[in-house]
Amino acid sequence: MSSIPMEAGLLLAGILFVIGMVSVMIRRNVIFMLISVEIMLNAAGLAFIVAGSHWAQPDGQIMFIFILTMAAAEVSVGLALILQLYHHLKTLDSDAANFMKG
Amino acid sequence: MILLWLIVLLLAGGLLAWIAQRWHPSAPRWIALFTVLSSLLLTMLLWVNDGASPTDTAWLIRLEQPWIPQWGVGFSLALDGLSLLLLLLTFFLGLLAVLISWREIQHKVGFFHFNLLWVLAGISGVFLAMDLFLFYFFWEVMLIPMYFLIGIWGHEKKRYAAYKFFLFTQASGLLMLLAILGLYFIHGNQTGTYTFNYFELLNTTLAPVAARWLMFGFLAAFLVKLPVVPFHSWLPDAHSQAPTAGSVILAGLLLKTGAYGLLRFVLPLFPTATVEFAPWAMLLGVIGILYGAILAYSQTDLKRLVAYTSVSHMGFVILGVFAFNEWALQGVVMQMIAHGLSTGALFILAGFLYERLHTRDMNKMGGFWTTAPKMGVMALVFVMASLGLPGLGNFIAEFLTLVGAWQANNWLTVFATIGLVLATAYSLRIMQKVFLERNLKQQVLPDLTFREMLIAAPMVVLMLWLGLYPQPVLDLAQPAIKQQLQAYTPAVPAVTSPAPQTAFYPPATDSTYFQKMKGETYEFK
Amino acid sequence: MAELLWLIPALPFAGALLLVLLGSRLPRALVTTIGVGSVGISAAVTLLLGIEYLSESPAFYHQVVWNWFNVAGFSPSVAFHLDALSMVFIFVITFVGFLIHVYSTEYMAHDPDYARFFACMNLFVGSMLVLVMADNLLLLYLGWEGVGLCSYLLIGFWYKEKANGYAARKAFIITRVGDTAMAIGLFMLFQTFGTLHIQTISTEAVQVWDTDARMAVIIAFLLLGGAVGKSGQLPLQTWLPDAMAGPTPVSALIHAATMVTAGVYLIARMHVIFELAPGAMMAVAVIGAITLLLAGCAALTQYDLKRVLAYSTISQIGYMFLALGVGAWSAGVFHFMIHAFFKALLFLCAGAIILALHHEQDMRRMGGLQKKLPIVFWTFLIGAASLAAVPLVSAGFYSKDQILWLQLAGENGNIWLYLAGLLGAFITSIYTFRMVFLTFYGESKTHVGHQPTMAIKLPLIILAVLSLVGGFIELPHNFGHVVLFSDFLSPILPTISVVPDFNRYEWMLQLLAAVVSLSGIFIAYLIYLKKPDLRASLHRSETAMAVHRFWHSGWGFDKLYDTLLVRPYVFLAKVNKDDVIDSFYTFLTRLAEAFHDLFSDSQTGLVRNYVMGIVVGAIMILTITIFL
Amino acid sequence: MNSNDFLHLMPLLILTFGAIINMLVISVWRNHKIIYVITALSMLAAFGSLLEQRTLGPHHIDPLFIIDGFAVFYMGIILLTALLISMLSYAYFEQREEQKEEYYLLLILSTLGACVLVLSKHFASLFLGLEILSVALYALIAYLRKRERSDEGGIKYLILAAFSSAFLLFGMALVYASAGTMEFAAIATAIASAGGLSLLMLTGFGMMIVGVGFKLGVVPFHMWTPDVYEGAPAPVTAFIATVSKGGMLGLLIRFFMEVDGFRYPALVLIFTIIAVASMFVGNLLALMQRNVKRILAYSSIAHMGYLLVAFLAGNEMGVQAITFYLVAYFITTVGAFGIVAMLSDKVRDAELLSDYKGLLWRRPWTATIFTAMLLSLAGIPLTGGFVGKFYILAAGVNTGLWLLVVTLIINSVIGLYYYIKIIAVMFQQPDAATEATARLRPAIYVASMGTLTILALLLVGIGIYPTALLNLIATVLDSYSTVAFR
Amino acid sequence: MEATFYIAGAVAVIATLLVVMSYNLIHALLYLVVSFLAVAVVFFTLGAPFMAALEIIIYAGAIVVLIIFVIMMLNLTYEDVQQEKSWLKPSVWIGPAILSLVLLAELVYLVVAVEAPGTVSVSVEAAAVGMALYGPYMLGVQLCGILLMAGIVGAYHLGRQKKKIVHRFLERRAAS
Repeated sequence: MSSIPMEAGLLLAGILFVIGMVSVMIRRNVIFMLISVEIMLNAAGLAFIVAGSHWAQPDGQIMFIFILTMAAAEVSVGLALILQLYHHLKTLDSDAANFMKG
Repeated sequence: MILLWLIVLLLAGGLLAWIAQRWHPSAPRWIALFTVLSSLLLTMLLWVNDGASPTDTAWLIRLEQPWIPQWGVGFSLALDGLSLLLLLLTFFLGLLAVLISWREIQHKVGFFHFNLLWVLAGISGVFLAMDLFLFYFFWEVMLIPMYFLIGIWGHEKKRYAAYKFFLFTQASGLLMLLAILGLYFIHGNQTGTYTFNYFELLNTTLAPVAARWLMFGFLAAFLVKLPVVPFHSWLPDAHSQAPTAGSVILAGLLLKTGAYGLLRFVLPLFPTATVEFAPWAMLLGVIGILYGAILAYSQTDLKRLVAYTSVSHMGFVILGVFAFNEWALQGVVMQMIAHGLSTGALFILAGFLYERLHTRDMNKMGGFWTTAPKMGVMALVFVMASLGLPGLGNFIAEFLTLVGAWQANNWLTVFATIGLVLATAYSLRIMQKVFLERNLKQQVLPDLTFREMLIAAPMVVLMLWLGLYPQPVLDLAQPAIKQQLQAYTPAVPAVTSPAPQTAFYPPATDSTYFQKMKGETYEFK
Repeated sequence: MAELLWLIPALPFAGALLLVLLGSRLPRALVTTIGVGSVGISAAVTLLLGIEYLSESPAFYHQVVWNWFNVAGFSPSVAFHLDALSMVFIFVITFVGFLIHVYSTEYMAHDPDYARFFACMNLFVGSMLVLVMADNLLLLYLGWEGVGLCSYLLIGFWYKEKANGYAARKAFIITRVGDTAMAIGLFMLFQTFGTLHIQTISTEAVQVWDTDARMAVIIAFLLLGGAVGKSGQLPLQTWLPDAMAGPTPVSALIHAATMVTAGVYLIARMHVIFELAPGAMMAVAVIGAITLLLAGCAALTQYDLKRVLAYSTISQIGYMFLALGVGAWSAGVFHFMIHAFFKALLFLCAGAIILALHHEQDMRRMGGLQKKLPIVFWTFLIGAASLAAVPLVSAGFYSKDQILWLQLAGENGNIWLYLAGLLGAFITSIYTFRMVFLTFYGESKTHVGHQPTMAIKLPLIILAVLSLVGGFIELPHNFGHVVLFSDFLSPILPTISVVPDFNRYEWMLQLLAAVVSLSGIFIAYLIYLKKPDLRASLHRSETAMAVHRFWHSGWGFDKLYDTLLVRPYVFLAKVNKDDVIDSFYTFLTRLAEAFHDLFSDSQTGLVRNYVMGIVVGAIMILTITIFL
Repeated sequence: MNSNDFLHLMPLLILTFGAIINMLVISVWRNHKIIYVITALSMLAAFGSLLEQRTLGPHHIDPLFIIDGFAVFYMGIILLTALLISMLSYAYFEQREEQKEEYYLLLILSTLGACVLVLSKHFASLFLGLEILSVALYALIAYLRKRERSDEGGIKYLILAAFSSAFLLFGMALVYASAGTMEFAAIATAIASAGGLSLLMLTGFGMMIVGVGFKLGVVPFHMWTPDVYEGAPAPVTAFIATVSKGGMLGLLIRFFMEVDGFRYPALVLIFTIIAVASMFVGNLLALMQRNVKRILAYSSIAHMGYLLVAFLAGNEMGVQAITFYLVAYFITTVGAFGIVAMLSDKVRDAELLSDYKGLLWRRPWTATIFTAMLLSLAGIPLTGGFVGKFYILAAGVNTGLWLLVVTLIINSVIGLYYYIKIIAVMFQQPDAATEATARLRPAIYVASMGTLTILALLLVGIGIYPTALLNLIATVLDSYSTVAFR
Repeated sequence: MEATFYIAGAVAVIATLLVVMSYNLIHALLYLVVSFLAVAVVFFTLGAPFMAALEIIIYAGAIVVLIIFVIMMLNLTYEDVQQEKSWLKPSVWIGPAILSLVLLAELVYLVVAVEAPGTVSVSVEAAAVGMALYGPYMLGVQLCGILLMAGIVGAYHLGRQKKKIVHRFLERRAAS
């Protein structure tokens, strides 16, 4: 159909990935962190799609589906945990959860 | 098989002693006593039966059992004169250690004797193992119970001392393990058979560089154990903090494993590398002799003082080992035994004093001769042994070592000999501070009891025996030593020039080794 | 009889062993019996052997008791060798030793450690006998160190006094310095000959070495080191004066008659080596000369009776060294024997005085004892005469004269050595009679408590007689020409050849010696008895007092060694008490702990930081992939 | 899919089946004991089905799975460890009020994930296995909901694991982009045909290492370990330390061997740095630590470093060394955490050093077992840890990895310090007050003591007579492994 | 088509940046939806229309909605937005941003440095995906099921609530 260079796709994925990464690092709100991780996973999925379309194989897309599944499972457990944490700490501040260190 | 049973006996005795505490508080003592005594008797039996009949090899008994065949590890034990001597020493001192703890150790008696017996088992294993893997195995096995002995029943800084001891020996031991592995692979690549067997590995030919590094690996373990000066710092702490039995075993036996390792492994395995390294090793020995002596002189803690004397005395061992001749090596063997006895005795003495005074500080002692003359006499003998008085075992050892060392290196021997003067200084200090002078605090020191005499008197007798008639010991060790030295003996046997005989002089058993040339020193190749 | 050789040292050893084991439980009488008896029997055996030796006159007796050990051809035996030289020594040791033992029974009568004393004394006698009878140098070394040990034990006998212990340690350590040199000498001997058997070495040395061979010289010097240490010669003499801390019989036996002359014995015994090393011989003589002068001067200034005698001993051994140094072997040994008699006598007398004066040793508080202790006075006088070499009547005159004469007339003679000896003789007679005058004349200052009884008197008298007549076995050839003693020794020790030109001057020299000796006595008489003003004026002179103090301190050797060796050593030891090397390992642990703290701080417990850690890791990995 | 495939996947099927039954039973009747029995039985059955596999030989289920000797052995140890952990968990959870039943469900699921990991030969199965393991672990770590630390550990692990999974995925995508396939063997062929690693591929590998390194808990991806170890319930900690890491390691070995990563200096360098850093950082972190769980966490970092030494040795010997070491390490870790679990009370886990003061005199047998475990971790003879460490050293020496080997030795010494520190604490005089009050029910106590005793005996057994295990490893791994050795 | 890719890509990047930078959770989520939609467009341009649909349905639909539910449960207020603002100080984000830029630079370098590969972009139809999914990847799908089961069981266990959560703001107000 079209000729989009693979680098462009991978670059886009890379940029999204890095943005998500920054976000994980700078955010203290746990939900934001979770969202950022989703961005990163999405970026990885994008990379798979790019690669898959490059090789004209369905495998990339299948990996994306798996990633999707995993993201869903992860988000559900993650949110449950966040609720639990909020229950204990009355805050979403991840820095507050540092009983364990050293 | 008897060798295996010897070790098993000790291990089993240890377990039994531990369990036996449930039955009766002093049951462990009796079990331990009985176990060690029977080991001693068994070994003596070995001496009587096998020691007297010299065969063509130096080995009296050998045992080979497969253990981990995949790696070429065998459970191989062997006994030669050297091992036999050290076993005798082990069990003798072990016996004393049991006796000495009779009253000193009052809590956790069972566990104490368990550890004691397992240390002895480990040490026996070290002296018997003829498979490098097994050797390393025992080498490590003896550390743990020793660690417990120091760490549980020691004095005030016991934990620090126990850590230090364990870390030093373990670190050095691992380096040896590395060298063992290197040797294993080099030998395997050469011959195609991968084995840890000592006898097989003896046939390895090594490139000079490899030999050097492997030798350093082995030396690391042995020099730390010995200990040689820059690596000695674990010893004063461990010795002074350990309970008396622990100190006796540490000084009397554990240090000897280092010397034994040098004789058994370093010399025959790396004949070229050792010759290269010999001057440095001897230098280390001399530094040890002098440095240990100076430190010993300054100590006020009696056990610490004695510990540093060990550093000094063990300097003679490395000096002698790296002289590569029979005199020196015989001296080293004698030194191992004599030092085991004399230093053990001094520690026992310190133990007696500690039991009475609850201090090891010599500044708080003095003038005990008046109330405890027997102890004084014993102490005198021990102290004199420590300073190398002729007539006692240490003299023979030191003299032979020095005679041998002289053939190898004159100047270093001169400095080593100066060590004798320093030895006098620190040894007499013990007498002076503890037994002489005025008893300022008016402490009444009970004299030795019967049990204590039973411990001390045999040591005196043995020391005198070693000093006046050491021939049995020397004979026993001789074939073994010859064997260790094989690689160093010049290929062509020295020309036998009969010593000039005069009518009445005793037959010249004296050396035929020497080329008697005017003003020319004999150089050892 | 030769089979009984081993008994001579064995008996005292057995005595010592018995006393150590049972000492405290035995009654005093039994202790006395064992202690004195063992030496007595030993002396008797010696006597029998001596008679047999004289009648049979073999080269030597030899007995192997057992083979000590054998290592690769190095096989010293516990074996005894008895020849004329040893004979002289064991005779002196057993007999003088016996007398002193007898004397001690009274001297030490009230000491609580009576048994210990005799145990040590017996041990000493045994060791000393081993020393002189050993057929190899290693056994000799055993005896050598054994006597050192006994010396240590006996100097520090009254151990409660800190100073005594200090003196004992000093003696042991300083002599050990010499022993170390000797030990190295033994290594070299062994290296060369493959044996330490004395006779073998003696016969082979001449074959192996030329005169002045480097090895021979070095060995000779090293042996000399041992001799110097044991015999209290320069520079290792400082222990001997302090050794007077021991009981007086000990001083008499060990630090006058026997042990300190072990050096003389060693040099005489190894004379073959020394003859091959003229340099070392010269050194022996020079050391002897200097020592005899220095010690003489020091003796002049001492107040402690025993210290005077101690310095005098050093000085007299200096004479023996002088003799040995010029090759006058038998003269040296002769002087040893005579010296043993009179010095033991003097010490025993001093002991009697000290005992009488309640352990007062300061001569300034003595005086006027001539009347109160007549026997002691007369015997002391005889001893003093012998020491001062009063011509004709005293044995000391003959022995010392022989030495002086051979300094000039001997083939290695040297006028400077002679003059030193002569000056020494002069000083000797001054301090000897200073002692006599201060102690026995003048007014009495201290109450006399204890009158000597038979056990003290008898040894004194016997020794006095010997000090008088002992000299007659060896008389100068212009004066009776008796050469019994040198003849006796001649198979063992080479006789010295005399430059014939000197023979006609011999009587002049003897006269000179006599005059010097007598003038010394006269001067002492003037200063210490006749003209107290003279003494007082000396005391007022600043220079004289400075010299006095300097001499009194034994030429400052103690101080010198103290600042040069002892203090630095002790300082070094104290500074390094906690072992600098240990601090390196402590540093390692500190380092590990510091790293632990560092890493531990990185574990903040904050997820953000952990994420950052992962990112850093990722960057690291990508960087590596880029650059590699 | 044919019946043969099913036969080979039997362990996984059994586990799935067990999980489903558990779920059904829970919905009908919540009973701790029954659930426990079902779990243990299903694990046992799964393990039993493995024994059958021995005779079957390597089997490919394209494209996702491979069942060969290597996989079987690793599955075997994973299953056995999981079984042991479930046995210890029973005692642990019995005294806690939390709903216990889901725990076993999750345990089975994550075990299943670990099994999938070691079976996989494709990125998809790798990823799925990893995620099953992880997702179940999130819940397991935070299982004790009343405990703040448990939650904290869970959320930390979740965010970090997802984060690192993203890296892994991105890396896989890059590799895929470069190679055009996600099968390990095909990737190897692609590399071979391309005549080397393209930069893109290398980048992909690099990013995958982040994900793998995180699971293994090696420096610098190690920071989660102490917190999660501390926060998680003791049996779960044991699970993380053993099953989770073991599964990942098995996968790493397979993948690396397949693509022969040792040929690429960049990868070797990366792993070398990671290994050295892990050993030092792990041990130094543990050095003065006073919390036993954290000590064990830090020590696990170091142990992963040790394992990487053998991994880098890379040949057959290296793999066998890793395998042996893993077995010893599994036994030791399970034993150690088992003891922690056993000494824990309702309120908190026994994790402070002071909890162990005088243990040798209070509970001699427990303390002896713990001592054996610690000595094994330290690599002292008479224990399996020694033989394992010896093997690793041998592998390292054989390949000539001197830097790594020397680092290992230095670190063994550092490590020794904190292990014997714990031992030293155990033989101090106990305070009178520290006597444990609440005791387990006798039956449970005996059961867990029995488990621990068996573990200790096993440990000493392979320490003294390792021949049998060595043989087993050699035959299982060699006879029908498809893992290609250099 | 190419232009669509680049425009959609730019939108995705910008929207994602806004997600990162916004203080309000809900706003951020909305931007996230935008980002997901943009990525879906990218998928479409890359010839994966089925995936584009899934992206919208699951990511933008399910997951984001799930998060919004939770946010609603937590009852966040203006105060939280302020707090979020205070947390996002430059001192907080500069370090990570630099790190990320380094990483990005490296990634860009590594990706671009690749020797130019073919730039074909063939549409892989849903059917092909389905065939693969239920062919070779069948077991993978099963594993997905197990994965979801783990997720559900975990979420169920952790999410069970016995007590009503009271927001600390309300708590404080009640206290005063």
